[in-house]
This record gives sequence, structure tokens and C-alpha cells, in this order.
Amino acid sequence: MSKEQVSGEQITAPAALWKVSVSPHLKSRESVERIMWTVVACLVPPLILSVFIFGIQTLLITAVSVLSCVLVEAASQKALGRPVTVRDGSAVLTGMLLAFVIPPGVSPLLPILAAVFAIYIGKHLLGGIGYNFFNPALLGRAFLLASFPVAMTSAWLPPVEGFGIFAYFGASVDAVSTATPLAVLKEQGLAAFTEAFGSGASLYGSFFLGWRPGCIGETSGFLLVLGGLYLLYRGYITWHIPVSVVATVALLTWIFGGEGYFAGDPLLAVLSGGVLLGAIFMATDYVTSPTTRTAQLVYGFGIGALTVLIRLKGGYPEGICYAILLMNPLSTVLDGWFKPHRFAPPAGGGR
Amino acid sequence: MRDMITIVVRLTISCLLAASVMGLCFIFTSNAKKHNEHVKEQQVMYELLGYSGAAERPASLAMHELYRYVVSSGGRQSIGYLLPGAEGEEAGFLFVNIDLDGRLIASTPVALSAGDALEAEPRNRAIQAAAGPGASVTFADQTIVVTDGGERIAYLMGGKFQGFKTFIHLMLAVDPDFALIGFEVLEHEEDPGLGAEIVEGYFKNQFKGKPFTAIKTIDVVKAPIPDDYYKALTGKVGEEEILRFREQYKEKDIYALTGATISAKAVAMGVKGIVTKFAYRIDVLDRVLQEQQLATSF
Amino acid sequence: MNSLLTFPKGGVHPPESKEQTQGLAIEVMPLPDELELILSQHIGAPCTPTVAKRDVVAEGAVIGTVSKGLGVPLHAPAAGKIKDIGMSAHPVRVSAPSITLTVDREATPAAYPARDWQNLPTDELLARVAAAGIVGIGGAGFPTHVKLRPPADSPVDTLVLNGAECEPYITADHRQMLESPAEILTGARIILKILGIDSCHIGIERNKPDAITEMSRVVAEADQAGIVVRPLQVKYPQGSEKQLIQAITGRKVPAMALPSSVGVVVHNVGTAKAVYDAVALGKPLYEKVVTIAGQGIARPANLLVKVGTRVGDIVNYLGGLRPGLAKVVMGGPMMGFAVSTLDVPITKTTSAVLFLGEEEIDSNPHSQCIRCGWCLDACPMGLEPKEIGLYVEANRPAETAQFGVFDCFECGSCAYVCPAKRPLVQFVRLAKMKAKR
Amino acid sequence: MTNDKSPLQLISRGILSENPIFKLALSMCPAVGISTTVMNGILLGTAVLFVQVFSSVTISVFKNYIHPRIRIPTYTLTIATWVTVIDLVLAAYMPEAYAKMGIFVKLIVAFAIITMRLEMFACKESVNDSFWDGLGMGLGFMVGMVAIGLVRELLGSGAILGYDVLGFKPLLFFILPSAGFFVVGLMMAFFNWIEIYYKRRRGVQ
Amino acid sequence: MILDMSKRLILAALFVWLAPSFALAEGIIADQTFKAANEIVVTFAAPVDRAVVEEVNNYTVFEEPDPDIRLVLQQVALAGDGRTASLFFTEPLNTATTHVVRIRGLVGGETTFKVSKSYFGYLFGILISALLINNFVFTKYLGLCVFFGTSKKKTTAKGMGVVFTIVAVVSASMSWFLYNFVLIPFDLNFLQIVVFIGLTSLTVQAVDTILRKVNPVLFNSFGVFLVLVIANCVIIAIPLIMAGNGYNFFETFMLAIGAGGGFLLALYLMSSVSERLQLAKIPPTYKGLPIAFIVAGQFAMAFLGFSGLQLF
Repeated sequence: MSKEQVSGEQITAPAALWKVSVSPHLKSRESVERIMWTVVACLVPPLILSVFIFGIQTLLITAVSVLSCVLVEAASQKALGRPVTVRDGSAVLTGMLLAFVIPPGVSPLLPILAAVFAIYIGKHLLGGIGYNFFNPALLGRAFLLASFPVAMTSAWLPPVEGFGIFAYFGASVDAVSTATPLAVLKEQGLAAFTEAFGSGASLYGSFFLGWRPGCIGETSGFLLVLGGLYLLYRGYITWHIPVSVVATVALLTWIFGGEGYFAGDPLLAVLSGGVLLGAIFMATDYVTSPTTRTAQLVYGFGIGALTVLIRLKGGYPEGICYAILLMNPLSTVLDGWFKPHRFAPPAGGGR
Repeated sequence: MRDMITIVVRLTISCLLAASVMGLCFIFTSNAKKHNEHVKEQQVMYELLGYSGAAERPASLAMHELYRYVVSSGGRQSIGYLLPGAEGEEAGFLFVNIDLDGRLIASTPVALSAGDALEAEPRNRAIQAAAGPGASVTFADQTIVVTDGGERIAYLMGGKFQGFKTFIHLMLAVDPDFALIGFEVLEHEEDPGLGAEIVEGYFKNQFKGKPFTAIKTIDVVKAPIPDDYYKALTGKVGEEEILRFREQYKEKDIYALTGATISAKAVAMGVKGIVTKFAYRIDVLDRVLQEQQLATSF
Repeated sequence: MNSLLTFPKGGVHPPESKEQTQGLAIEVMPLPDELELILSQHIGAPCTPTVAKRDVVAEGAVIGTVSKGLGVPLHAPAAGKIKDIGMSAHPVRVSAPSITLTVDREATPAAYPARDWQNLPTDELLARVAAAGIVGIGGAGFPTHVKLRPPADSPVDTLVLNGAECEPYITADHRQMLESPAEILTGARIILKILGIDSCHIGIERNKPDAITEMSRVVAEADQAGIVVRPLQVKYPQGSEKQLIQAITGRKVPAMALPSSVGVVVHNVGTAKAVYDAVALGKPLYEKVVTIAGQGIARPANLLVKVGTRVGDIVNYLGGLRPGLAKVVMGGPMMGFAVSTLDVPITKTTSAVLFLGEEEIDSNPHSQCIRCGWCLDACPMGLEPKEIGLYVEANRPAETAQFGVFDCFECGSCAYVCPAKRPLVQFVRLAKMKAKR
Repeated sequence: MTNDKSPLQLISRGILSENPIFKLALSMCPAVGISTTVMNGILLGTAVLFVQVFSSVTISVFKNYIHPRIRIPTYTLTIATWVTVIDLVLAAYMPEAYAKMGIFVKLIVAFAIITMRLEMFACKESVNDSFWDGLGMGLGFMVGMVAIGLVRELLGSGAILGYDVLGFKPLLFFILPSAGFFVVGLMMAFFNWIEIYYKRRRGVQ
Repeated sequence: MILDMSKRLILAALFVWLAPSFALAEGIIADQTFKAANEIVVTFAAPVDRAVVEEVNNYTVFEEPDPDIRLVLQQVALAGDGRTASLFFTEPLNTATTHVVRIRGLVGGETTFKVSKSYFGYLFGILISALLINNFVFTKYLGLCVFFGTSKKKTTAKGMGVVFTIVAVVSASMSWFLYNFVLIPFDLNFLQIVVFIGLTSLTVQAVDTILRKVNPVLFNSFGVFLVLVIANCVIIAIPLIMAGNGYNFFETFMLAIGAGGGFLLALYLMSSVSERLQLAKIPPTYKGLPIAFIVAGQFAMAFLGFSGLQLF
């Protein structure tokens, strides 16, 4: 090697015989597709369970959502003259997550509109994957919440009896709709909540397994945690964001969530809303979360704190969606504040 | 230096010019403004009472403004009412001061022109004079007694209470038995599509015709409105049907707005508070007026 | 806890792939017909030829010198006749000035009897190292004699001998440690003497247990206090100078500074062997142990070859190429250079020639950065490769200095882990180039 | 700046090539904030038109008496005067519309577009031209507001000018204030697209 | 054990934070506050006579504006320590208004005290509202020209935000004085707009002059923003809102700080995002302002999360 550097163009000049490229010549086996499809796979068990909780139409909603996200992604990439990369699974993942955060009783047409908004405006106009500032799925949800406030805040279904997965198929939602645990807690108080859902270990048990009203994919905490553990094992996510989100929600609910201080129910707070789904699968979205560990802890704390703030004092029963959306743009700021430790600064200050 | 003087002079002249333009405009518009504000208010009132056009209004209809003040004197509080005096009375208005237990403290005739009575400034001055030295008076609210040929047919009152986001400002009409005739939302900042539905007929009409007994214990239920009732509320059925439904749901609670229970509940509670308070007060006032043989225009 | 020594931040674990050659003894390759000696063998100033076309030279004769600047002389690896002074293929720069030598196969190989070095003064030892044309054998090829004369304001107290060999495939140092541990140790002692210190750490990754045993044995035999063998964790880039120093001594070399600023000098075990050859035998550096491996070569081997041997000659000697060859890399798979022709010659810094098959490389096209941050975790220098890449892609390379692009030594860890397969090292090189301008 | 433009050109410039909202990107607060209905657009547009025309004319009339060093304060004073006038008039005669537009009528005083036209045009040109220029700019603003209002009213409440056209509310989102950002952004992009498209076509010919 | 310790620590922190509301205590009443929907909790300075305190008929409770309407007490419970009494009412209380409680029969005859939400909380509420819930940029859509103009670089954004906050606070305070002591008494309210914009220009000019003399370095970095401040509608909106709501001085001050801080926050967020946006491959028709609008719209959507937030 010499002092004169060689330009990149020369390095990548086509080889006569063999491939010529810059070092390193080894690449790890991990790829974007692998990551995305693995996460999608981790979301399949909760989806299947949701069919047994809320009925078969959840599958339809998810399918519509995934399909429209993929189509919108392909169409936007075509329209913007970019390579079509629907195979990398990121649109499928967005579609899954989008379906997971809407109530099970809404019209299957809703996700189509959200997909246009989330994928085209939320992602591709900003430069495609990697350049969006907000989690597209949550942006889609926020759009739906603003456009169809009634459906998005009332189309909750009580878990089906036995295996009656076709019970809600084609039924009028008004007749069967119920309220989510958090909404009951917020609007009617603890007494009404206990009356509606019971209390104690059996309550936590059924909530953890998913037998409660809620968004399509948020209820089955058990399977979500299992999926999260697998992602942790694979090294696709680190513990920092999920743990800090869940811990903050639990801690702050314990302190402020009850009558007087330190009387809240931290376990219930974690199990009764979308905290687990949000903490494990939404907040850890690579593109919209910070990259350094300290920044991730602060980010998670911010999400947890905003979630509790919105739940206890805000206008919505559940705050995790907006909490993540509010923290998303801060991830760049946090990355700037908590830069990785350089190996060693230049002696005597540096340039 | 010369420059300075020119600048100052020219700036002064332009300021004066601007000020005169604005001043003139203010003078020309201020009266129209007052007039128009009042017209708008009256229009809401008439609509609440069920008169949509000026033509329908009977000539015998009269509105009597009733201003309530809180009077503090020597550490004791009392309630003062400014009432329009009976026809032909010299002073025009009457100031009735009632203590908190409903006993008359004093009643003073107040000389005030009808036009001045509508204006906050002169009215307050007159009340201050009537309440006597050492007393401080604070304007509380204003109610309108509607009479038709000397017979009371309704009361109109405003009210402001906390909604889901900010304040909701209502104008209410109740009949002499304090059954609700209806209400109009004057101001609100609720969410479009959710809380903002409080201005919609299907919500407002649920309150129509509720007797005082129902209003005293009113609450909201979180359930969808039955279909036929909804039709009746939105005026999609005949007049008789509407009345039948009104009768059927008279004593029942209000169906909450889907997704906006808090706004709906705020309105129900607000209406309840306004009406019960008013009912209590007008009873006290009427009793005092009767006991003391005080004549008023209503 | 000695066995767990490593640098704390970053690093990756690529498959080691050393099993192909680690059991193969170093084999002396017969002389080829021609040698092609590139005048610029290392970092610093290129040589000026001291011979003319058609001159006859003996083995070990000086054929190029450096008159000014940083550099070392070039020696004839074999007896023969200068065929040409012109251009030849170069692994990095496509072509470079060189001397071509027609080898005289009949000439008797030069003999280098052992000489006494123990009583020589430091200056003389240093002069011998300089005259032998030794450069750092591991990587960049920094002239060794310069390293052995640290600046007066930063006194050196520790010598670190680098036997980490963290790059996959390469086993050249491993074999040398197994086969000539005593020579390496003597080389280290010569270096210690030149530096006037007595503390020496020999760092070896744990995946070479036999080398650790062997080196420990000779160290014990020599019974010189201060020299210790330090087993290291297996982690790339353990063999990088700054990382190795931190792993062994805990000291951090500041950015833009030399190891001597923290009192440490690092030499490769191969360099120590070369120092031994030069000082104790008087043999200049013109031979090199090179690992030849990969699925694309008929017979992998650890070869002792003359500097200037063309890769093509090696291929012929080892029985030719195998189908499925996708890439020929001079050096390790993480930092080496891919070449497009077999005409390139071996230089003093070449430690391996790899013939990688289709399955051994990853040829997926790269996509947009998804900001997973894996490169931040992998970077041993604590930099932000993703940001550098994004700025270079947006055609704003000048602004990458804020992310420490000049601290990067292009180890390739970031590009290795990148799930989007982004050519981050190339981005870094472009950024360095443009930012310097 | 020499002026060789006819009134028509001055007006069309304000509406099209130098549209204050889409091209000059000035005065965007109301474009986002209260462009929920066409009516709001018309009303605020009228108010701006009034202020712009009267201020332009005023400055043009008095241009020889304005000392250059107090130029900006004079503009501000002039604009503030006319804003006060329109504020008072609206409050008096159109209380409902006034309530709808809220604080934005008063905020016309801080609109960069008006000051800019005074500085760039009215203080140099004749009264007549200033009038037409002000009219053009005001109309341009009004057209922009109406265009945004049209989209938002139609999509948000399914109505135009308060008349129910679609019979249902397609996307409530559009009457939410945050949608203003998206509608303005997308419309700006649309105008850019037209411009690029025409430039390319002209280039081809 | 640790739980207990942390509990105490957090309580101590809360105490310090809430301390101002304790300062309202007077005489024999140590503290009074709303608790549940229909409950008022009174803490006495010293243990009191249980018989007196628990007798419902000893109480008169009403909302301050309605002294004639007595609220019906259901029950009063005195805690074991003899100091903390809980007053339960039959109806939920309207906590937005001040409640007057009168107890007869305690030491000194009649004890009257007021229960209201902490005024500091209310002031803080104004601040939080202007900062987040009704953020001037993302939910009130004001100051957009300047917002989009100065949000391309973080340093510019910070400079603009800081200068803006200073000018906003100074000019709003001055406007408050002028409004309350000149415009209102002399019935010159119609001159509002002229006066407020004049004061703003004056403030900007003053800050300009002072900064130029006192700290030329700071002036060089911030001076350019001063001109832009006048063109920012937020600066004129603050006094207008103040006048519209009849705020007192503290409220005006909080509003100005909240508005300035909210503008700074919005600028900072937007600029950090725009720096990233400049690296992205934006479609050509969207380059520049259109995409900035769309990003700002996404911010506005995220800020919808704060809607309906009621901290105090």
C-alpha cells in the first residue's frame, strides 16, 4: 500500500476474471431480508392466537393490511423510479404491525388507506427505507385514529367463547363492541374495571395469555414476549429499549397510577394495553430508534414516561402509540447526544 | 440633525394619520358591533324557543333580563339581583339583595335606562351605588325570563363548564317547570368527529323535553342509541313519532357519544348543574318577591 | 483471567477458516523463472533502482535504495539477471514501477552463517536491521528500523509481539511460531536490546494453542524475566496495533498518534523472525511465508516464497485453480485486496493469497441503510460507519470528519456485520480521499 | 425594477408565477391553520386582499414622503392600520365569520408577503400599478387558500362551501389541522411537478 | 427494604416539587386538597376534636362564585392520627372552581378556608399547554414561515429559538403593562394591533442595540435572527392571546415562556430531522419546502398525542 489512495471507482472496476471489490471480502450471513422475515415470523403466533380470541376476521384485516402495504410499496417504488424491494419484507412487517394496532372490529378497508399514508407519505417520499423518521405502522394508525375516530376507539370486541372464531364474521360491530381494559379504567374507574374483568392472579393470567379486548395483536403478551426473547437470542434487538420501556411504565404507574402515591398496579399497566407489543416490536424498529445503548435507554424511558403521562393525564386511554411517535424523531437527537465512545481522542484535544 | 427632525415629524404625522383612520373606523363600527352581537344572541334565543323566523314571533312575547351579582359586605356574602321593574315604574329597575339563607336584606330601586342595562359598565356602576358603600359586587351571571302576555313561558340561561379539552359554552332554555326545552352550543373546542358531535341534533335532541326530575339525576349510558330512537332524534320520522319517543325516553339517561363519553358526560353534568342551581335560585327569588310584594315586569 | 485478554469495544467473529492450512508445515517453493520486484514495497518512499537492465546480480545483493524519506533498501531475492525496469501489475494500484529479474536457477543459494550479535552496540544492530530492508510484515509495512528508534520525547517501556493473526484463513505466523519459535524469541530479544528495555508481551489468539505452548516453552527455556506469552481471545481485529496494545497493556493510543506515545512498540512475530535473520545471520528480507488457501486453489499451503514471485507461478506450483473460484484476494479476507489478474507479484507485506469460492464470499447487492446500528457495535474504534456511509452517499464526504473518519483503519468489521451489505469501507476510503482535498 | 406590465399581467403574476402560498411560500400559517373550508379561504383571502391593496396604494401615494430610514416602521404602521380597520369591520358586521377566523385576522399584520410587496413594488411604482399588483397578490393568496380549502373541505367533510356534496365524510383527517401541512406540501409538490413537466416539454420542442 | 427506601426518596423528591402548594397553608389548617371526584382532604395543624369534625352539620361548603348553593356533605371521616379529615360529598365536585369550606365549633369559633387547585399548577399548566399541548407550531400553526426558514440547521434553529424566546418574554411583558394600564383604562383597545406590533419592533430594536454593544460575538451569531422575529406571527399572537384571555402578569409570562420554548422545541426537533433529511433521496418535485411540510405534518400528527392532556 502506498500513500496515494486509490479511488473507489477504480476499485470497483469490473474484473476481467473474477469479482473485484473492496475489503472486507467476507460478509456475515445476516441480511435485511432475514431480519425482517424473522420479525414477521415472530408476529405470526400472536396473529394466530388473535384468531382464537377475536375471530377469523382479524386474519382478513391483517391480510388486507399486508397486501395493501406491499402493493403500495411496490407502486411507490415504481413511481419514484427506485428498485422495487418488496422482497425484503419490510412492507410485510409494516403491514403486520399496522394490523396489530387496530381494533379487531373495524372494516377491512381501513388498513388500505392507512397503508397509502404510512408507506407512501410516511416512508417513500422521505427517501424510502432507512430515511423515515416515524414508525410507518404507527403513523398509519395515527392517521386512522384521526380519520375514523369512532371506529378506532370503539370497535373493540370481547374475546370469543370457546372456538367460535366465526362469531363476529359479518356481525354488526355496534351490537357486540365492548371497552378495552384501559378505557374502562380511565373512564369508569377501578371499581368498574374489577367488575368487568375481575382481579387478582386469574386476571393477570388471562390478560397475559391474551383473553381481553384490545387491538388485534397487542393482547397476547405471552407470545409477544416469547417472540421478543427469540429476537433477543438472535441478536436482532437488544434488551435496552424493551426493558426500559416496560420498566418505566411499571415504575411510573406504580408511583402515580393509583389513589395517592405508590398505589398503582404496575403489572396490570404492562399487561392491559399495548405496552408489550410497542416495547418489543414497535419501539425497537431500527430506522426510528437510536443506535447507541445509552440513547436507547433514554429513548425507552421517554416512551414509558410519555405512555404513562398520556394514560393518566391525557386524552386517550392508551398512550404507547403516540409516545413512540413522539420519541421517534428524538432518536436522531439522542444519537447526537450519546455518541459512541471513541477509542481514544487525539492527544491534546483534537481537531 | 435635520434628518432626525424630518424623521420625527414624518413619523408623528403618519402615526396621527393612522390613529385617525383607526379611530374613525372604531367610532363607526363600535355601535354596529354592539348591535350585531345582540342580534346574534337574540336569534339563538328565539331559535331555542322554537321561533325560527321573526314573523312567527308573537307580539306579546317579552324578554326580561335578570342579572345576578355576588355582594360582599363586612365579610358576609349575599346575592343581589337586578330585576326589571314593573311597567310604569319610575326607576325602571330594582336591585334585590338576598342573604344566603334566602332572606331579603334590602331592595333598592335603580334608575337605569334599558340601553344602559345591556352594557356592563354603566350597569355595574349602578349596582355598586345600589349595594351601598363598603360592599363589593361581582357580576355572576345573567338569565332571561321569557313571558308571553305576562305569563312566564321559559327561562334562558348561559353556562360554561369544562369539556374534554377546553370549555364548552352553552345557552339553555327551560320551561317554568324547569323541564329542558333545548340547548345550543355556542363555543367549544372538542375533537372533530368525536366530542364535536355534541353540536349534532341526535345528541342535543336527547335532552329535549327532559323533566326537572330527570335532569336532577341525569347521567350518560355507554351504549349505542337504538335505531328507531336515532331516527326520531335526527328528525327522520313524523312529528308524532318524535313526541312519542320523547315521552318514552323522558326519564332515561343520555346515550353517550361513541368514543367521546367524556364530552357527552360533561354536557349532561353541565346542564344538570346549570338547571338545578337556577331552579333553586329562582325559587328563592320568587318567594322573596312574593313575600315582600315587590313588583317586577315578569 | 489472563486467557480472556481482549480489547473491550467492538470487534466481530467471522468464521476462522484456518483449518485448511494450519496443519500444513511451511514448504519452500522452488525458484520461479522470473521475479518481479515492485519498487514501492511498503508505506513510505519507493526505491530507486541501483542496477541497470541486463546487470547480473547475486542473491541478497542490493538492487534498490532509498535516498531520502522513509524507506528501506530492496534486495535481489535470487541470483540472476535484470531483465527489465518497467511497470508491473500491482494488487492495489493496478500497475506500478518494478524491476524484473530473470532467475539463474543454477546459482548456488547464498549461505548465511550465524554471527555474534550479543556484543554489538545498539547502533550497529539498528544499522543491520535497516540494511536488511525489513518492514512490518503484518500489514502496512512500516519500516522496522524507524519503529525501533522511537522519538526521544516518548520513551518506550514495552514491546508487544503480535502473534494474534486475527484475519481468517491466514496461518503464516501460526506456522512460523510453531516451526521457528526460538528464532522469533531471539529476534524479540534483539529488538529489546535495541530499544534498551526488557518487557516483552507475546500476544497469541487462543485458537492457536499449539503455538502458545511452543512459544511458552521457548520463553521458559530462555528464562529471561520480562518476556511473557499472553493468550488472547479470538476476536477480529485483535491483531490491529491499537486494539492489541489495549488488550495487553490496557493503554489507549490516541487518535493520530503512534504506539510509542504510550510507551509501546508492536512488532509482528514474522518481523521478529526477519530481525533475527538480519542481525544474527546477516540475511536480508527477501523471502516471505505466505498462506495460500481458499476453495479455488487445488492445494492449499503455507509457502516460503521469494519476494517478487508472481501469483500465477504459485498457482502453477500448487496444481492450478479449481472451478468455482470467485475472487482472488491478496492478504486477509477482511483487509486484503481483490485482484483481477494472476500477474501480481508477492511483496514484503503479503501474508496470504486467497482463492475464495462462490460460497465463501457474499456477493449480494447492497441496499439502503436501515440504521440498525450494528456497525456501531462492531467498530473497534467507536466510530459511526453508518453516518459516514450516509454522508458519502449524499455526496457530502467532507462532513464525515465529525464521525472520526480519519481514525478508521479500515478493518472492515462494520461492512462484515452490515445486514444491508453496504460497502462501508469503500465509503470510508472515499470520504478520506475527498475530505483530505 | 422597471415596470412594463399591464394590469392583467400583474394580476396573473400574483396568482400564478408568484403565488404567495405555493411559489413564494410566504404567509403559510393561515394556509395550514384555517384552510379547512372554502369559506374561510374566501373570507381571509378578502381580508388579506383588502389589506394588501390598501397598503400598497397608501405606500404608493405617500412614497415620496417616506424617509428611507423609517421605511420599515412606516410599512408596519400602514399595515397595522389597515388590519385594524378590517378587524373592526369584520367584528362589527360579520361576527360569525370573524369568530371562525379567530386570531388570524389580526395576524395579517405579521404576514411577510404584504411587507415584501410594499418594499419591492409599491414604494417604487405608480399608484395604479401598485393597486393592480396588490390586487394580484391578494387574489393569489385567496386562490391558494380556496384551493387548499376546497381539497380539505371536500375530503374532510364531504362538502363544498358548506353544501353537502358527497353526502358522507370521507376522511375526517383532512379537517384536522395537521392535515393542512400535508395538503399544502402535496399541492406545492403538484405545482412543482407541473413546472418541471412544462419545462421538460418546452425543452423537447 | 430497597422498595421502601426508593419510595421515601421519590416521596421526598415529590415533596420538594410540590412544596409551593403547601405554602398556602394557614392557621390551624395545614393542608387542603381535592382528592377523589367527590372528596376533599383537610389536614389540621394539630389533632382536633373528633366529635366536632365528624359532625356534618358543622360544615358549610360552597363553590366560590355560588355562595348561595350549599354542597351536600355525606360524611366526614377523621383519620386515626386525629389530624386528617376526609370530606365526602354526595355529588362529584367541580374541581376547576375554588371551594369555600367553613367549619363551626373548632378553636376560635368559625374556620373558613378555600380549596382550589394549586395556582402554581395552573401557571405550570399554561406553560405546558403552550409548550406541548397547544404547541404554537405543530398544533396552532403559527410562525411557519420562520419555522421553515430556520429549521435547516441545528445551530440556526437553536439561535433562532433562543432569540425568539427572549424577545417573546420581553415584548409580552411590556405588552401586558401597556394593555392593562393604558389601552384598557383609556378604552383604546382597538389600537391593540398597532401597539403590540410596535412594542415587538421596539423590543427587537432594543435587543439588537444592547446585544451589539454588550456582546458583539453573540450579536454576530444571533443578530440575523432578530429581523426574522418580527415576521413571526407567534410573537404577535402571544399578546393577542393575553388580551383575549385577560391573563394576569404571571400568566402572560408563563405563556410567553411556553410559546418561546415550544417554538424552540419545534425548531430543534425539525432541524435535527432536516439534517437527516438532507441526506435522503427525496423525489425532485418534493425537494425543499413540500417535504418539509410533510415532515411537519407528521410531527403535528405525533403531537396529537398530547391533545386532551390535563396535568393539573
